[in-house]
Amino acid sequence: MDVKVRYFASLRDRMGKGDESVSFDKDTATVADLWSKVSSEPMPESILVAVNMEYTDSSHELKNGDEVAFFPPVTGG
Amino acid sequence: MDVKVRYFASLRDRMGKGDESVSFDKDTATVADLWSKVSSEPMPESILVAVNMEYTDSSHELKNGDEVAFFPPVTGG
Amino acid sequence: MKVFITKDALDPYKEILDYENTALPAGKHGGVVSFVGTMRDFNDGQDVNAMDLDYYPGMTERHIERVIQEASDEWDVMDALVVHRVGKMVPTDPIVLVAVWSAHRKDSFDACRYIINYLKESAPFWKCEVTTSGEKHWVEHNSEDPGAAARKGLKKSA
Amino acid sequence: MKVFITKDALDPYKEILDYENTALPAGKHGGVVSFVGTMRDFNDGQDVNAMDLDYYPGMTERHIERVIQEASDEWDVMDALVVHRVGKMVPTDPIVLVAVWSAHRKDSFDACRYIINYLKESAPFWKCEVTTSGEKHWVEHNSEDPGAAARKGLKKSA
Repeated sequence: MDVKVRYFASLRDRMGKGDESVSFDKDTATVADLWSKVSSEPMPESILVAVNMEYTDSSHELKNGDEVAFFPPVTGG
Repeated sequence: MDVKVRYFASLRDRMGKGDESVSFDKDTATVADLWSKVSSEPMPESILVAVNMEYTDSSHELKNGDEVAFFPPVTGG
Repeated sequence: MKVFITKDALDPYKEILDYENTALPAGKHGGVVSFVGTMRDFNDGQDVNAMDLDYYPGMTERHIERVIQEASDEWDVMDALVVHRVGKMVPTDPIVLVAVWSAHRKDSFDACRYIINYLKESAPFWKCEVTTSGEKHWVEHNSEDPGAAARKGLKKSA
Repeated sequence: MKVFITKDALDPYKEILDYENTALPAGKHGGVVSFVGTMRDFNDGQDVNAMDLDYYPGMTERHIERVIQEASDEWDVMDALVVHRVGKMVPTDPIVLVAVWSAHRKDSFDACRYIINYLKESAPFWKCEVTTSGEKHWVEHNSEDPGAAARKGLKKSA
């Protein structure tokens, strides 16, 4: 299973990139599983997550081809 | 005592003029006195009056040089 | 603060920008709320093809200025602009512009709404409508809110 | 309805007029309420000389469109336009335009305020400020209303 991952704002700076592709060798994985693949640190309390551009949480079950975004709290425009 | 009189909107049409000067041979007169000089009809209930551009009523005592305006209820812009 | 009444065609957004560039300090206001009212081609279900708006030069401006002052006393207003068209106009013509600058959105919205409500309900203007059948008639009351003038406490002569 | 996010300089009133001329039927709307937000030269008491606004292409537009739809379900909205600038900008630059057309003033004001409140408090944008001392930092929360995102029920990951 492959997912596309995107980072925004300060998290993009911290990850050193704006996006990446992540492959799982199993067919099911949660957002929490994905985070532990992309970072060695625990997922910060404040980080928000969206799957396919809808807000969700770290228990969300991912599907092949999903776009997962991690970002800090929004500040508005 | 002289006052300037102004009419607006439908009242201008009814009076056949937009303004006129009215002279009194006494030193005191009210708005009601002025109306009876400019019209043979009783002053309509709905007519508003302003003296020197401030809303008032027909008992208002006029002074020499006052500008008195009669007009129908405002409709807004 | 500026109140301007004109018989000329109204270019509302040019008025906002001109005023902003000449009267307001740059970089200090957070935003501007504006209302632009346009002449509709109907009223009370009747087709209207022209309007002639009467006003009382001097008094109309004075009372609008007073209402802007009331709004500024009530809310945090940095500046406000009112431009109102009078005389003959046709549907789609802009009639009125109210713009309010403030450091705070909420204040701009509240003050702008207060001012336009006054203009539409109680300001010294008189509408004369010309219907498509050619009939000309003075509007008797404000169809949007006939009770507004009374509620604002305008005194009627006895 | 149109939502447009751009890195280019924003000419808010030209956007309103262009949209009005292309998307709206003439003579039917009573008026338009707009909010134009401008970059200020201070925030939280600190001088700011530039801002870099980040957003999530696709998601940001989708969520703004949804909020316009919410406003249209709640109020009598004829049409609405949102144009938002992103990327690098400096004080006095217009950042955001919200315009709402309606047959009724009250609805235009309420809907416009609802949409701009969402944009300013909860929309997926992230501010990076550059102070006059050259310091660059991501804004941690919206200084206007830090609790807004939480109140809107955005879920945090556990």
